[in-house]
Amino acid sequence: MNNLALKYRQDFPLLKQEVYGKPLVYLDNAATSQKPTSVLKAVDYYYCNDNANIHRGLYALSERATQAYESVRDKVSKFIGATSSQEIIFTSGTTESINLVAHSWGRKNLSSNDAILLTEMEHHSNLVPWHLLREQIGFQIKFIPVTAEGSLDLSQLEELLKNVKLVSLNHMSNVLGTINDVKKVAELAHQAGALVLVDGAQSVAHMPVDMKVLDCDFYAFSGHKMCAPTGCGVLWAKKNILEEMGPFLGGGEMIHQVFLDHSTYAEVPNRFEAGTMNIAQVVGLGAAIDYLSEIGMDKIFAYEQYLLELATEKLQKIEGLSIFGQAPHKGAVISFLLDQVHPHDLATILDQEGIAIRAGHHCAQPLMRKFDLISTARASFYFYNMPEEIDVLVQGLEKAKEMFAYVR
Amino acid sequence: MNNLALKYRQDFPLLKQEVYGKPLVYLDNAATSQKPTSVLKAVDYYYCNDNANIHRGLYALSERATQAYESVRDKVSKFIGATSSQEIIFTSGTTESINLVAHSWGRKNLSSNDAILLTEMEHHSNLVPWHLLREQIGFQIKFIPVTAEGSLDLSQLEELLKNVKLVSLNHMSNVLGTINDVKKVAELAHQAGALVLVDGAQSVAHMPVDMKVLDCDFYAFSGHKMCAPTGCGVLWAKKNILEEMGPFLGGGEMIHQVFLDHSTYAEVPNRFEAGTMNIAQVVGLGAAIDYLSEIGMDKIFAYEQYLLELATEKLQKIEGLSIFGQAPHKGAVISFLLDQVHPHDLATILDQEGIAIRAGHHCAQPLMRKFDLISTARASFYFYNMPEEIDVLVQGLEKAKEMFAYVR
Amino acid sequence: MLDSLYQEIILDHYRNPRNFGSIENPQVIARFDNPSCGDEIEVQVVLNDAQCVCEIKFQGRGCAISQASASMMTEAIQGKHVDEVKTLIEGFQGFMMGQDCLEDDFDDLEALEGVRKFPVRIKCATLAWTALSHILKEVKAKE
Amino acid sequence: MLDSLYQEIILDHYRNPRNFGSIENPQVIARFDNPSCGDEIEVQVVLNDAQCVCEIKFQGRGCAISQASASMMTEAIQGKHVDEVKTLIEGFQGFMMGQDCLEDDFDDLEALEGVRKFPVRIKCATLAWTALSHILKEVKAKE
Ligand SMILES: Cc1ncc(COP(=O)(O)O)c(C=O)c1O
Ligand SMILES: Cc1ncc(COP(=O)(O)O)c(C=O)c1O
Repeated sequence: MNNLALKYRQDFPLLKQEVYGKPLVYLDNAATSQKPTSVLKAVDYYYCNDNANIHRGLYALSERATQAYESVRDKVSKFIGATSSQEIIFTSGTTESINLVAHSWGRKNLSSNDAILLTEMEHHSNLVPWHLLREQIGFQIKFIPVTAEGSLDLSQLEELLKNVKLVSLNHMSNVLGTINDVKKVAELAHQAGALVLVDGAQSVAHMPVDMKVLDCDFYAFSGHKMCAPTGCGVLWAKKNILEEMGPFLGGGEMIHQVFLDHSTYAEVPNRFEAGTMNIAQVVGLGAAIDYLSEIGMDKIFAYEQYLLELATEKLQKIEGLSIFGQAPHKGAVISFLLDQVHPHDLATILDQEGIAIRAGHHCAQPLMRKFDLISTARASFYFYNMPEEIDVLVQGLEKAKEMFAYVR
Repeated sequence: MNNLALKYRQDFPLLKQEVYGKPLVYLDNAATSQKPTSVLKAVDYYYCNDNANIHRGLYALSERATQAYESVRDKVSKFIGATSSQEIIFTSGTTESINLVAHSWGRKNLSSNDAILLTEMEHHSNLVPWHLLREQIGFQIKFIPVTAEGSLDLSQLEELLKNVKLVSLNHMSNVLGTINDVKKVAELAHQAGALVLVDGAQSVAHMPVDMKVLDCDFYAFSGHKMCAPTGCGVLWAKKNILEEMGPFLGGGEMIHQVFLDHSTYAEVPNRFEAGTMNIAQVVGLGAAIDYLSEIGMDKIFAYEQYLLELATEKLQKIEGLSIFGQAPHKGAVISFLLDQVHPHDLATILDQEGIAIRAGHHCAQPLMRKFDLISTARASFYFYNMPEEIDVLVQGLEKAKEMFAYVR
Repeated sequence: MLDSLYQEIILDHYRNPRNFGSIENPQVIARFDNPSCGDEIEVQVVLNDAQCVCEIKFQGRGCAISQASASMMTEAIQGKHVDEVKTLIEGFQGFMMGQDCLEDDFDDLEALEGVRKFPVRIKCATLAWTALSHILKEVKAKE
Repeated sequence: MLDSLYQEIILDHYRNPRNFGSIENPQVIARFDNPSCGDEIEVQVVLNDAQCVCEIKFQGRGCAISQASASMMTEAIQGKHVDEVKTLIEGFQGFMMGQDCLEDDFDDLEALEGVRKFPVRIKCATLAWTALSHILKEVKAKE
């Protein structure tokens, strides 16, 4: 196995620090990723050289800023295999991307007789926007069930798809690690006349994705989980669908003409980008895509699969530890429970060892409730994690076990 | 006059560049501001030391990130004289802030029998969100007229306020430079039972503002116009009003509990901050506030008034030049027309001299239309602009006049 | 630092929580959860005619800190008049915020001092106390 | 660089636009605006039975580049068959994008070569041409 961390870890200044005198072991990558120097430099370069408001400026700076921003549309388009860069809409993140679809597509296309289909493993970002919209227009929300091992139960999918206008599901679960068969869901959904929105928050950062292969209709993801700055994200959608959608936020740049009492709107994609955009963050996203592409998403996926296997094997050996999420096709996210040690206590104890893991409901309360859990501990990996860090984690877990040894 | 540029200009790396071999003269500050080193460093420091997802992390990094983010809420609160930091909601910018009010307050409180009152000088960001909302729930939109000199005509305000539930107006016009008497409008509006939203995109960066003095109900502004990164902004609102408002975007962090088929929502301000926020940009906003506060907003305002006077005087001496916007109380924004030279041609010619001005409708088409204009040229100043740059502008304008001398 | 957080006495309360469960005929019940982690606690109380706590129980799921703090709390307020309870709640909340004025009544609770060095865990320690303060409010409202 | 943009011939067309105004009985009209600046242009055309342009006028407001380009365009297509017009439009658009294949018909239009060095101004130069291409589409649709 090609140890990517050996080569690339040094690009991440934050990872060099110590916490409580111990080297930082950052295992909360499903929450957010760290940033390589090249991304920080690209943002800095932008601010120190090209910063200006875009699109309407008739001077050199503004031209350069516009060029810097728009060129990232092309980069994103190529990175995810879109048909055209006009299918790329910049947003503040996955959450805004999904809300955009709910407002602009949902409000127009859903009515009280329709249903949408989600899954039991969705992140709150793919639940709450639909709850909010339903309060206003009242449609049915159905759910693809999750099996005991943590996969989607697609056996009843055709039945479930009745009356459904939209299926919205995550590509990879941030709790279970499960990688869902989005292509198959899209096929069946399309046969039933439904569109498909994929929450790619956890996937784009960790594996190659290709819109032409997946053949979904909307795809949402965040920059901050894929080495890019906070405050940026993407909504991809098929152009013909975007063209039929009304605006989301109103403001500058998304208009064609504004009168006192009404407005007409710009073409796609500008129609969906209101006001001064997150220009520098988009520039950073471009640099992140360059960085990841140079490593190769296939290599990243393969290396993380290796880390996942290794970690799973080692964790499973710890007595009293149970892994939540055992789907056959998984990304490098491991949720687990340690007998008698509450996940919060565990996180605090590990923190003292320099190890950053997450403990909680991971913004997926319905999934937790289904399995009668309130919280789990979660270790999630990125390509800059070293196999040795898994050993540090194991030692930390053993220590926690010891501390709580005689409990109850 | 205390020449602030002498002392502070050096803090802005971008301003040191040349354009077409001439020193850059950046006069498009109403579009966006440049960034001082301290802001860039704060963002960099955050990414290299504290970067993590906030609020839910039980480890050192996440605690530091949360602390870095939340401490800016206090800074903003003090900077604008809010009563409590819980009245500060972070957004992606003025545009999103206004859209938030339209969605969360407007949808709940406006119906087809109500009216809202805007002004003829609003930016598209304070027009289009209301157009979009009205398409859905149908209320009346009325306008405070603009006088020939470019002030608000408040003589009929009491009459206009009939039936009005919300007055929404900018504090300072990005076209005319007019600083509106928001305090007076708020007084009369409150007497008539209406709330007041102030678009502070142009004001917060250039003058001291105090929510307790203005006594409006909502105040919206952008980071990028006040030395902070792109992709961040603020909505301030009185706490009792926020508490009555439903959520805007749905997602992680803004919830209390999520069930498969419904959700309950977090307290203010978290209820309005969905998903992973623009953490690093908010940190940068904090550094920008520190930077501006150290200079002193009163000093910035005074120095810019000096620049405004000087520029107005010198521009008015140019034959064939007319200034659009002659209100007695103005910020340092000058829109103008030069006989026989179209603003676009002017901008291109000035660009060749290293001078960045804006030409166009400035996202205020209704205002332009009222005065039978399609576009104007606009020079807008910030505290880092030098008096000498006004002379360079004047020379550039003379050159443009010469080039177009014999036209028509 | 960890040792000061997970003192033996805290782990003991976590292992063997006192007054855990529910009262057959509770007079006042308050449920409270920590939205950032989902942990929840329910406190049940019976007061006598003199407005003194004559029975108190708690149940719920949570970390060692929240469970131990709840357990210690039930012991600390047993038999106390509601006014004393109010003082104790305020005292505890102040204690968590860094004040060192400790009353005699604190007993085991002093062991929670270590939590103060873990700001994100303070919410865990105060969870049961917040529920208790809701109970007091309800009692006051009924008066 | 500026001199190549604002050549005397361009300023001349801007000063004295040819075929400016409106036709009494226009056959086809197309209006087009540049949303990024608000400039707008209207082109009116009358074709004869042989599908040749026998009258063309334009009006609107805009910068020197858009007005001069429109003025030159009206001269260049005068009398031309719609198929030739189509070729000319494509030729001009290609020219703006950097192609150097110039047809003889370009005449004054060549003076717009300087615009190519100012990418943000290319939209100004092509404004009238886009309106004209809408006219062709309408003519085709009517056939
Ligand atoms: C008066 C006014 N309102 C609103 C805005 C919109 O601000 P933003 O584009 O940062 O959302 C601007 C700036 O362009 C403005 O000048
Ligand atoms: C599966 C999934 N969906 C959506 C989100 C929301 O992404 P963001 O917070 O960047 O908007 C996340 C990340 O937290 C996630 O893991």
